[in-house]
Amino acid sequence: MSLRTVLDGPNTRGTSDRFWAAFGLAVVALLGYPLVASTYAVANAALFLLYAILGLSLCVIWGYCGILSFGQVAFFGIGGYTFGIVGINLSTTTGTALGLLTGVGVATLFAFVLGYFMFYGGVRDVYVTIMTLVVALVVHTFMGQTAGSEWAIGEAALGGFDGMTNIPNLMLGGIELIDTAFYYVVLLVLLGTYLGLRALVNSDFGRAMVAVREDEERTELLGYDTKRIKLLVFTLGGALAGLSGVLYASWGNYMNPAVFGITFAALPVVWVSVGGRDSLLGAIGATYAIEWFSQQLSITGSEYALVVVGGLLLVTILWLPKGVAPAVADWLSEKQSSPSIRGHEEVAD
Amino acid sequence: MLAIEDLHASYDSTPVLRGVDLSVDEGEIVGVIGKNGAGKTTLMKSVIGLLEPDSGTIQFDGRDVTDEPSDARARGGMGYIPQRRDVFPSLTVEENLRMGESINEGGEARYDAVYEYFPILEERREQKAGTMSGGQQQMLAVGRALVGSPDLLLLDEPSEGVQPSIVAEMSETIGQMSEETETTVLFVEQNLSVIDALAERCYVMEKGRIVEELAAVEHETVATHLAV
Amino acid sequence: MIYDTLNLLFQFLDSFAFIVLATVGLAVIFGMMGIINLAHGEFILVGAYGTTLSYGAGLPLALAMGVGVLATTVFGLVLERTVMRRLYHRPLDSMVATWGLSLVTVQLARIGFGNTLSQVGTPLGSISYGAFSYSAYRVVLAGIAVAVLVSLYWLFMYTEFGTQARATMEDEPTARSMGVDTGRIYLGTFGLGSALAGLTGALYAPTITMTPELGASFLVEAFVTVVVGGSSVLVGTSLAGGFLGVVNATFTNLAGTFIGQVAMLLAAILAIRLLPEGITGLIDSWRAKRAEGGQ
Amino acid sequence: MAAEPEPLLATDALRKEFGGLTATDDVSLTVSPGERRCLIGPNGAGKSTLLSLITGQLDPNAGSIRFAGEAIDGLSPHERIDRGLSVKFQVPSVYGEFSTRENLRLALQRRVSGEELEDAIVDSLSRFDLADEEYVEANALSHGQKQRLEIAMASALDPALLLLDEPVAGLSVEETQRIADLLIDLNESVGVALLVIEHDMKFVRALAERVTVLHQGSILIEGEMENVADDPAVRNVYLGEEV
Amino acid sequence: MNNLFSTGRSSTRRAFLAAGATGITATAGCTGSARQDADVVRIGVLEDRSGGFALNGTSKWQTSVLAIEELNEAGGILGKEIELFDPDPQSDNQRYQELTRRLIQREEVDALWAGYSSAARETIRPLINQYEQLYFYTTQYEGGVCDSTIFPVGATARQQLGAVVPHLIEEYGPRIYTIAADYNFGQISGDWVRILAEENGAEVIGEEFIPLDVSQFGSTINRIQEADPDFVMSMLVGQNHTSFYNQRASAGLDIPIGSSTTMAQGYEHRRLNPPALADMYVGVNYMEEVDTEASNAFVERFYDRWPDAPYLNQEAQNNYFSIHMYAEAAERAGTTDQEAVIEELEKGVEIEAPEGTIELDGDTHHMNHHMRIGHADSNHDLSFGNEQYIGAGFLQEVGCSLPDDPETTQYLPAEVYDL
Repeated sequence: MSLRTVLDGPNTRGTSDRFWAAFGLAVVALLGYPLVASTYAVANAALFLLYAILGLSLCVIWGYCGILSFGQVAFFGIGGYTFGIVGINLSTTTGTALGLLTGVGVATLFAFVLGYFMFYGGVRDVYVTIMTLVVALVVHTFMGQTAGSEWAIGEAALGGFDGMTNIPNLMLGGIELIDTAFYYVVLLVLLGTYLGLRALVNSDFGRAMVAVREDEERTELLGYDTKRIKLLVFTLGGALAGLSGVLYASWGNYMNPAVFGITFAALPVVWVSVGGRDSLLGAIGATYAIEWFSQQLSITGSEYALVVVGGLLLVTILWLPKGVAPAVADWLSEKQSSPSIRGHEEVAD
Repeated sequence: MLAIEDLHASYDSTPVLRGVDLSVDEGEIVGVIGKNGAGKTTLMKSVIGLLEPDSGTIQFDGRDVTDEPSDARARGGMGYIPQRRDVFPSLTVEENLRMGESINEGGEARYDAVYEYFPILEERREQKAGTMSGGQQQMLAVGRALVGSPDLLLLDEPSEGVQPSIVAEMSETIGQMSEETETTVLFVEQNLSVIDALAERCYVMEKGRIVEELAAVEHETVATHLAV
Repeated sequence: MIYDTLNLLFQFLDSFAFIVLATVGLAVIFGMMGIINLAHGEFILVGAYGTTLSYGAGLPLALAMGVGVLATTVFGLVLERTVMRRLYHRPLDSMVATWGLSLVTVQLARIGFGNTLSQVGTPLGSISYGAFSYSAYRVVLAGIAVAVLVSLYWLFMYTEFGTQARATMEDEPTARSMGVDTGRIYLGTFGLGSALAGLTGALYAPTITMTPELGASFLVEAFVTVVVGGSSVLVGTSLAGGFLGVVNATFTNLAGTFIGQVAMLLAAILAIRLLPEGITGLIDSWRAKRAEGGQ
Repeated sequence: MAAEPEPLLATDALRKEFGGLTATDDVSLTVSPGERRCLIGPNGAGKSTLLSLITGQLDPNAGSIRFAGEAIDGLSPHERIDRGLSVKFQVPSVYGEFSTRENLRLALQRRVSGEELEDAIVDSLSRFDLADEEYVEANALSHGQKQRLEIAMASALDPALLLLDEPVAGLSVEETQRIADLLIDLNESVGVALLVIEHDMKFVRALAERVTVLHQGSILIEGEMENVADDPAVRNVYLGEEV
Repeated sequence: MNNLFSTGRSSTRRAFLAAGATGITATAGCTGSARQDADVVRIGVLEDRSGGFALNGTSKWQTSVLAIEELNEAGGILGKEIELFDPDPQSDNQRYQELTRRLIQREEVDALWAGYSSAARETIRPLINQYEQLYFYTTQYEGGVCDSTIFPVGATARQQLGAVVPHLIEEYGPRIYTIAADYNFGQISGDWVRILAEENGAEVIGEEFIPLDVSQFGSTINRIQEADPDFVMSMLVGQNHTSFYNQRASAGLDIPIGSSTTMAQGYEHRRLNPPALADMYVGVNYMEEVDTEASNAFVERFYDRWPDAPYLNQEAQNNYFSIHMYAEAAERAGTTDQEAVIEELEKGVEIEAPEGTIELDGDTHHMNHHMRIGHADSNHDLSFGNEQYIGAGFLQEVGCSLPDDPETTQYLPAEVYDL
């Protein structure tokens, strides 16, 4: 019960016993998936799950703190590249573990610096959005021209437009994480991230975060240092995106500047807005569903694949502006015909 | 000229008007008084059409305008002077006035008359409206509505934040103008002197309803309603 | 020496024209109606394709450009009626929606017209000076960029539409209560923004490669300029265009294309940091100070 | 003068201009610890601007502010709140999508946590008579309930000075009385100083120990209610008529 | 149907049939998979049909389909029908990774053709090496890849530039200005220009690397004019860079240009308005305009199958001959087991391609190509000349010998030459 008091609260939708039962079932299903699926399907699922961490990183800063970063991929890419640099140079178990730490660390630091620069410099609202996008594009331009041999750090060549190759797999306790092992690690990291973020958004700090989203000025007048809150949340988002990037680099053993490009930069925004920006589970679900769906479309080889993806996006924003998960939650609570007074269940439990 | 029947309106599902009935005859100057929060501004917004009523009807000049958008109502002859000197701050005085031309489509633009009522506006024609004092902005807001020679002038708390001397001057000007051009005026106010100077007839509003109609201004009654 | 200066001048004109023309359409739409149009590049695409296709069908170039502009205007007006009007003053939602629109447009252009169109040649020949020469057409483009800014200034400052549009931008409900059909103003402004994007596409059609992705090459400059420029469409765009053009031309001239590009982006980031309200904000506060001093 | 205790709040010649408008014109105002002060004046007299200058939401063009013995110029709003200021806005600005409980919690968690926080919430709910609305979304509260909730939130910070902008605007006579009683109780039980902007003269009479009249951005007169109300200049600007 | 190959394939195929079938079940591929459908040969083709590289990728996909249809019509490989897996990677490198995994792990393809850009190749190279997948990369590229399961069958920079640079030095003079795309391909190509210049007593007097997203070339043109070279070597890449040629013409820059990247891939001579490419020389192993019997017959078959196709590019030819070359090797190996096929390929295969009869160099996995210099005049009319048969020299020099020494490396000219 005490765990539930930490995880449940007014800032997350699913708080009933039934929700947790369904959640548990879903986790069991995901844990059991490698037993029934092919190696390929498992590796593929691992990719979607690691993308979901990137989705969560945006969800927490946009959905819960009201900051739309269009540049989450910058932290993702920096995390991945840093992991690559360290991993290639020290291709050992401790080396890749160190790569994981530095990858996340550098991404976090970068987010912190950028966040400080913006929030303490009075950059606000949509200008934050465009600024983060521009930063991603600057990194994109920069990384695109690192083809020359002078752009190598130790053994690791940045590789310019062609990207960085031969990034080692993450290793844990001497075991190289590929396929199923990698899937389980990603799944556990995602699960941990999700539960951790749930606990965070329902904590005192999380309430303040949501208050900043709702009304920044009002919140400051309750004595909260809103700039600091925004900076911390933005930095956390950067750390999660960096973590996702490290996993990505380990998944494909490869990074290239396309991860900083506008096409990829748009993806987290798409996942989160389709899923529902203030729904963590929505973000995970939407990431998985959208990536799976667009991959299926590209497998068909149909020339209409991108038309369908773009069209869906347009339709979702126009008709479900709050996203799919909130719409589903509203629909479910309407069906239960109980007035949806959020937070009530917290005590009823 | 204006007849409102059983008007209900709300902001974000909080009911503000709870069944307002009132009527204004042609050429009349009618005041609606009430405390802050009584729903006066909401009433004005509903009349001009910036707020869609939940139910009830608004008849203007014999037509039902309940479903008309506000720009159509304005072109049909309603001149609206919003609360708090809502001029366009980065437009010049002249450009602000020009915005009033669309009111009462087909009517002649009366710059001369407006400049005559408010000479300061002619003096400051090129100045940006946002840089003028509160009183001057209020004159501009009134002038802007008058340019298009409206049939019905809607004034939302014209005295708010304006010096008493200017309030008096403006009340006088509006009264004079109404007489000269037979313009009907509906205004909401809580300043006693404006009510005194202008209103031929008064409605008292409380909590979204008209609670009393006063044939002439009964000073003491009005004062109690304003609860000063 | 004189030739070097001329080189720098031409490069500045080139950058300035490109930045201004890439931006105006976006700036009008963003500044006036709060829509961040990530499909801006695709509006340019429509203009460029309209021009190239009608030139290919035998129209003279000037007329073909007219067709390009017209096609984009119609494209914009249709979108305004169907999609955009639901997104006014929802900049973040508009960003996601227009991204979807961009994907759809690019791919439909590919399905409809293939991976490329055969190209219109650049007209007007070149200007020679010393060992150097510069495309005359590109100098003309700079002239057109200035002309576009001047006509927009005239349109917004001295016409009824302009006054109404500015009033609507400032305070939509009050403008509406003054009898302005703000729905039509929005439609008109969006049409204008689309037409300008179409014009950019038409003008650059003879100089860039005709592929469905061509819009992307305008997008970065356009967004950076809008942000650096700040809220005032005209003043912001011209000054930011000038500022970024100088940075770009100087660094490109000194150190090559890559440094020029990076310098421009870094300058933009610094500008946003130092002037959160954009150049317009700087101008406003300067004006306010001067007004105070004058009193 | 020397005998008087150091004021809790002292503004010195605060001036704020917007374009050509001078909203506050060299306002020097002092509030003593534990005092109940009302700030009255017609709409547009600069009362709300003055409040925003005190909270730090606006920067003055000139002048300075001292609070609890320190200069607080240049501090951001949250730093001023930390020093013992608290504010309730003119328009109720509770968090509409949060429940009453969550709104209160957000304010109370600044001070207390754990069990104590639970108790404080319950306490606050009953003190401001909002217990039945505990789980109601703030958007669905009545105007009076919102006003009470916001006063509850502002006082939850345990401030030395509570700034209230029109706390009874749009409330019924009974509700107004209730708020007055609440505020007096608060003032007497914990000694919080009150600076209240209000139009409702009945309320002002019931609450204020001293009254400051602001007009055209400057202080017209300051004193006890009875004296102020009889002042001809006040009657002139406030009621807009010669007496 | 034109008999493309010199060996009497159809007569020998049946003889291999029985042995081949058992061979497959015994070795069951490098992936150690349980599911190997013995009745079909599974070929994966990842070529861009949407996104930025669709212009180049589409005809690669088309000739792949054509080659497979031809093979199937003639009875398949080892008597088994070829099944094609051809999702669209949409010019998106992330998609390349996902789809390559799918084709290797789930579809268990016997051979894979994938990617236009070097970046796409590099994206999937770790997977190819990890799963030891037989992979053909057909684009002309910077060269140097020495991986045991990869066959880069396009012409290398060394081959293309080796054809065109010496010719231009002879024709116009020794002062060269290089402009190239700012990434591996461009920089390595730039290195090759310098190496070739030195070998031929010429000199590179200026060099500029241009980011791929640049489409405005005013300053570049000024710099070239300032340096006043005898000719320009252009290794510009992609649609943004294509704008250079129009801008060059309108600025009146009439210095001849040599290239390894124009015309043969993106058919700029058809798309751009003359005289954008006036006096452009490009080193190619194939263009559809090459006027030989084999080429003309190939072009005819191609447009019969794809009447709406805008162009048949150099890389498409490479896809076409390499699929036939694979079939040939599998026939000879008597199995589609990848190790066996690679072993067979490494013995060296000679094949009659549309560009002419060419050989695979077993040591380096590269092709010896017929290199020609295509020249566009001011009307963009093409002529070809100076045909040479150039081998994969560089990798032999650095000692890439995959059958003896399996490795996964990309050698750079800087490691060998003093630059």
